[in-house]
Amino acid sequence: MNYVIIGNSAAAIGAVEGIRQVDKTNPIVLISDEPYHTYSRPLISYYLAGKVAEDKMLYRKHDFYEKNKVTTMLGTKVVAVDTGNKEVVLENDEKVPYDKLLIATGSVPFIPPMAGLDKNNVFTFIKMDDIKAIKEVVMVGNKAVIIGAGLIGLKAAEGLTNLGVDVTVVELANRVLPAILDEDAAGIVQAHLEKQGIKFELNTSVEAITGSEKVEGVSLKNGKSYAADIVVVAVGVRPNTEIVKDSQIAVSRGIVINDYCQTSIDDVYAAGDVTEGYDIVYAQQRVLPILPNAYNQGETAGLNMAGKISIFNGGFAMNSIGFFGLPMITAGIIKSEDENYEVLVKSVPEQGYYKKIILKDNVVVGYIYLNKVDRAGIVTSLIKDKINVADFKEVLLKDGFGYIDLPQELRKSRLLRGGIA
Amino acid sequence: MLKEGQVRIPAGCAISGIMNKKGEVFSGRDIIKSIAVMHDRSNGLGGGFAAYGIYPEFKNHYAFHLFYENKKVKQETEFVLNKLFNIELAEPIPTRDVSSIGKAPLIWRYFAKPKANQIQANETEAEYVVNFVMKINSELEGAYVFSSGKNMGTFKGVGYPEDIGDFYRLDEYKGYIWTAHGRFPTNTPGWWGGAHPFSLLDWTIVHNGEISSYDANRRYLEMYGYKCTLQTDTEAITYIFDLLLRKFGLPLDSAINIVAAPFWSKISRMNPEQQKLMKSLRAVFSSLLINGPFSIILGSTNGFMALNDRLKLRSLVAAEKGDNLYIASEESAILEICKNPDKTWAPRGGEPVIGLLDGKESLYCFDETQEEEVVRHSVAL
Amino acid sequence: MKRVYAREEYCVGCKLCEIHCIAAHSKYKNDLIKTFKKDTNPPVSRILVEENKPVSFALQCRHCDDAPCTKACIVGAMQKDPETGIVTNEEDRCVGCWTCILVCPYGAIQRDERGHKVASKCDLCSENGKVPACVEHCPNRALEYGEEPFYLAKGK
Amino acid sequence: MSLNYMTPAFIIERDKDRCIDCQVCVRQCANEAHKWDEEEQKVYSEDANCVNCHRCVVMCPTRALSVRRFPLEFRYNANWTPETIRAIYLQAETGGVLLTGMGNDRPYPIYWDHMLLNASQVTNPSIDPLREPMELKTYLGRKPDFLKIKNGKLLEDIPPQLELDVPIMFSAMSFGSISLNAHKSLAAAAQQVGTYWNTGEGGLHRDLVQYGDHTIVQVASGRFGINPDYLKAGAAIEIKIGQGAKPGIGGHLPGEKVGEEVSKTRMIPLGTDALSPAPHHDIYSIEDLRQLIYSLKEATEYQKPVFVKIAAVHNVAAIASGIVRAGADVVVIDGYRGGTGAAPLRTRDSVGIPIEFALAAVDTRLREEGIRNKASLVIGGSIRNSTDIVKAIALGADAVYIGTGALIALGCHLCQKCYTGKCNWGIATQDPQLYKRLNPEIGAERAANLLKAWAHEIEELLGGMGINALESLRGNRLMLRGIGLTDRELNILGIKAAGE
Repeated sequence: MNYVIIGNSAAAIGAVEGIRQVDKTNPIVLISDEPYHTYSRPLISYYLAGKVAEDKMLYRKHDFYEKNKVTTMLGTKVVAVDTGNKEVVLENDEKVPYDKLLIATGSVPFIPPMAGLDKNNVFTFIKMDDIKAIKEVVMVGNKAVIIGAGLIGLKAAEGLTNLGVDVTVVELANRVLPAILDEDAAGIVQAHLEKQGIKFELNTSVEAITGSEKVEGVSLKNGKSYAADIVVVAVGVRPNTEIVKDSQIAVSRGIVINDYCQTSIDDVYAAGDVTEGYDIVYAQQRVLPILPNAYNQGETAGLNMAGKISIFNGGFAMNSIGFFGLPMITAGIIKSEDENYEVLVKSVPEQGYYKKIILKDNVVVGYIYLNKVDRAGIVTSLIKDKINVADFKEVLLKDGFGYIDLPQELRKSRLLRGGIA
Repeated sequence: MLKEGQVRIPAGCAISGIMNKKGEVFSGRDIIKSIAVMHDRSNGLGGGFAAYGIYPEFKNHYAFHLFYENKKVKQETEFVLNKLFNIELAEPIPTRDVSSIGKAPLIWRYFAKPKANQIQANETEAEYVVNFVMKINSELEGAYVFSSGKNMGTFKGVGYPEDIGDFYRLDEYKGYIWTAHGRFPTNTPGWWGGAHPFSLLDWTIVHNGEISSYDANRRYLEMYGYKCTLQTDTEAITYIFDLLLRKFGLPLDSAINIVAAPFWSKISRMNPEQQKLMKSLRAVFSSLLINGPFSIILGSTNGFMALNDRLKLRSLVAAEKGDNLYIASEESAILEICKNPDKTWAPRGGEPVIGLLDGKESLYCFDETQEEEVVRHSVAL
Repeated sequence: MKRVYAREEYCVGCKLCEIHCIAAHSKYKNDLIKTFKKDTNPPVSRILVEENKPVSFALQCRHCDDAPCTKACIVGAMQKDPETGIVTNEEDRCVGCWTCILVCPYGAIQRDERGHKVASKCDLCSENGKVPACVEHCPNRALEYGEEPFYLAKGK
Repeated sequence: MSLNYMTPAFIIERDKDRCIDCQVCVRQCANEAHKWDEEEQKVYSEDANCVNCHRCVVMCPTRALSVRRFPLEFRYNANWTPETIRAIYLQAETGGVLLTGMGNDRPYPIYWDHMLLNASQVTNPSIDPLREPMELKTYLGRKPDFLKIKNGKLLEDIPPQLELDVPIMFSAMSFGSISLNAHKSLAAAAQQVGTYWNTGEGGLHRDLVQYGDHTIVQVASGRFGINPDYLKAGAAIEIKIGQGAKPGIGGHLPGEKVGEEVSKTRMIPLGTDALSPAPHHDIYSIEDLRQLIYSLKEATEYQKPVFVKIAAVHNVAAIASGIVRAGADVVVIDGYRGGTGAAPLRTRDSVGIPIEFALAAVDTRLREEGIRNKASLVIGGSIRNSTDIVKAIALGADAVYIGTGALIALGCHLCQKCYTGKCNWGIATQDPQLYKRLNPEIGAERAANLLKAWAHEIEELLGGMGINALESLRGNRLMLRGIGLTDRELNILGIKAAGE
């Protein structure tokens, strides 16, 4: 048995750990186009801001590959998967055979067409090398324009602000973090960020990046223009399906997988941002580029690859993030989509406090916690387990909502279980 | 100094017993020799004997043996005796001078039968006799009935037992059962009545030990009319057997299971039927458990029974030779009179040695117990 | 694995578990008086008494078999020891992103923002190697430490 | 408003060097004697609320607390003592009867402490209970005079008996006066040790039916919770005529203690006062008692021993004799130090006689009448330790009841405030916040431990006396000697003086 894993982030590591739970001996080959020991992708903004040193970026310890008997091919790019011959094709045309293959190639930045993208000092913000490149050029007093006010964009804005850069964020939507916050919460976050000196241009997009060889500014579709030394394009990501485009592996928006994280082709598995898995909140296949999802899928794939039948029931969007000391946790559906949704809200904007819970048919389907995020996981678990909350709906928003507020039977059945609730 | 009956005196002792199962009589010489071997187990402050089959010519009469402190009380006693009994013969018990024996009380015996018209309607003859004995012993200061059975007698006094035997000329009597007792009281005024055996009707008891259940036993017995005037263990034990065997009509083995009750742990291993019986015996007669060290020989017209406390805290040895059964505190006391026994053994705690005359089924030898008679014993509310 | 099980019927709400948890994890190891009087910034309790009178119980990390926090942790600091089953957070590496708080179904992970922000959670007093401090000091056996809940085990 | 003359009875001493302001005391005091000052972030005391139950002292993790008598002194007056004066202040304030809990606390002589036990020396060996079997088994019930036995078989069963592995039972305390957890503790302990607990007059909670074989169900004047199932659920039935703490007085469980469980168990409406009349209104004389005894026997097909419990009053011996003759299988005598959940103070402290005398008098009387084994004799009313038990049995008791002692084992600190329902130890309360403080597993262990410990001590004492079965001590008054007693007292107790 010969396992091949393409990728070196959460899904790939999850797969290694999944395989090794079952199979302690057969070889694992891990191929990644990045030359680094596995590192935590979400930490790159911390790295940029100098809050975390490079050696603390590791997602697993230095001896991880050795301990898990993984042969790594780092800095090696896979260009294709030949499912007929059961081998992957490398950039240098070498071929690596596999018995079981995992594709965990993650996502790539989505870069909308605009003029001037080719100028120097236009960056993306998802990889170590992106940060290293920014670090090369950034200086205190620089001006930066960030295109996109999503998680990546704002993390970049925070990181650059911490470096003394004057940051303007351009966002096509009407609010910051449109994917995870509603207008009210976004307003609170925006105000908080503005206090740190970040400027926002909402409801617009960049028409062109200006300058000669180097970036000098951006002009917006709303007619405004900003001077800029640095532009970061952070509009979003899309599954990195490049290597399978010529294969038989079914791809929709991402690589399509089932509950076993199998692709449409035998012995080929996929996990993480590259896939399109089941979203239990939306009850449909969706691309869910979040780390817990990637790890869980990777682990599930690993277990199945090693022969232990394992199911990942699906995930849903969930994020814990913070900017300048304002933590927020959100999950699932964060805005009522029609009259079938019930919305519970508690808001104290002046304290940056916001709590919102979305219900459908008395089941929690999403929430936003701003500032007081403690014990949010209990609500996450209510979503995941589809608990009917009709009997305790009124306490969901209570300060310190906890197990005491659950009906005794539900509480006991969860607390007495040793394992996961 | 307080004497027996006014105070409880702990005592250590030697006991010995011989019986012939065929009922053949033999001289008291053997029993004297046997008890003399255990001289050091007594201290000269009490000795005595019981003998069965010694008065064949008066075998249907009660043979009352009495001590009198003076003539006045003798007169008073004889007045009562005459009122209640027809006296066939009254005489001093023959004695010989023995230098080691000090001043003796007046010692008389009476062969008598109850006056039928004096017996109450609800009273058996035995009860009549017992009531008489209790009355004399508790009410007439200075008089003491120390033997009250038929064709048997006890002989006792202050002195070493072999000297007491000599004093009473027991070598001249012949009986088929002999028991003897040598006493080692820790503190005594040396009262003749306090010596052992203790006797009531045909029952005699010789006993070695000091029972720690005494007051529990006594207070129970007193509910049934017994008066423990001597405050001795021997007296209490005699009454216990009298109560259980004669009054309540219990089989001997049940009486033994009461006074030397099997431990609960042992009972729990018995079959359900036995368990039920044992539990009932222990529950109902819990106050008659004899606790603390004892070895006793309970003599009756039909035979004798030797018994140790259930922990066997006192020595007791038994032996058999032909028709003879021997029992003694020490084996030496048996070997002295029976050189080569067929069998010698040390009975376990609570395990009786029962010797019955051929043809007898029980030690109990009084009136036959009838069902309806048994009912009468219960105390009416 | 051995876990701490709370028995709400007997929780008296005294919070001695919290107090002893704090002391057990303070630099004055189990010395209550020093912990509370000298440590100007004592640790947060890793056990939480939830109370809604008359009901109360203490709750801490369940050390899930399939612990979601270990899978969600963005830096790999949260790990379950394959031998002991104990889930611990390597505080050196923790960056305080609170993803574990997002996924912990028990709400058993606390924010400790005394120094560099870290997630603080029950470690079953694994360094002491004996009964966890909360269990040891529960005055009413409302916390049981065992392979399974006491009364389930008893029912067998 | 007018001035309240009452001053605090106790003062709480808080060692500031040790107090860590953890508020455990605040959370544990149902009387609100400890409070949290939010502004100062400090714990402080309200001394006037303190009843000196020691809950805070025992719970305080740094041992920072102590409670003392409030140091305020009245001018010395041997006649008008502080207690007397305070009682008047309180009654002048409230116009009410003075209430109290637990037993008589007055400094009357304790006769147990004036009796000494014997031991074997030389003439009779003492017995080592670690080496030899030592039997404490006791049967309670009516004993026939003799048994009919034929061919080694018992021809007639003896009347029903309770089998006790230790001669100690838990006395009647109702569900209502004490908590369900207290009942559970006692019931489980009784089962574990092989003895009995008593429901008191409050019915048998459904959770406790499983302990029926070790339960004595009580029938008292209020008849709460009684039906045929209840009578049959127990191993024996106890008719309560009176109790030592309040002879001649009925009971009163205030409505606020009658929650759902109490209401169901007592079979009375939720929240109503449960009033037990002073007498049974169907027993105005001894022949009426006989009727009740036999009604209960009929109802249980003569399978259960019937106890009759009375308070030790002046004429107790004659009353006990009447009870035996009325058909009771067990007579229970409760002495004047017996505890209670609530009693008028003046009754508690001044009515009744010491159990030692009552016991001696009753045992003697029943023996004189030749009916001592017609009924067993159980006594209660402040049995404090194993020697009290040994002395009681030597005086003539078959077994003893313990109530206060059992509660102390469960945590009672004798603050005497049972009647307030705010027992901080979870015993004398129906407040769910409070009764859960008594974990019945712990309670059962502690109560069982107490019985086991006392049983071991009794075995030691018996062994010392050269006795290896408890029955040989029963009524064995020679094992007792009096010390510091008058001839009359010795005479009543039926014992000799030390040295005699």
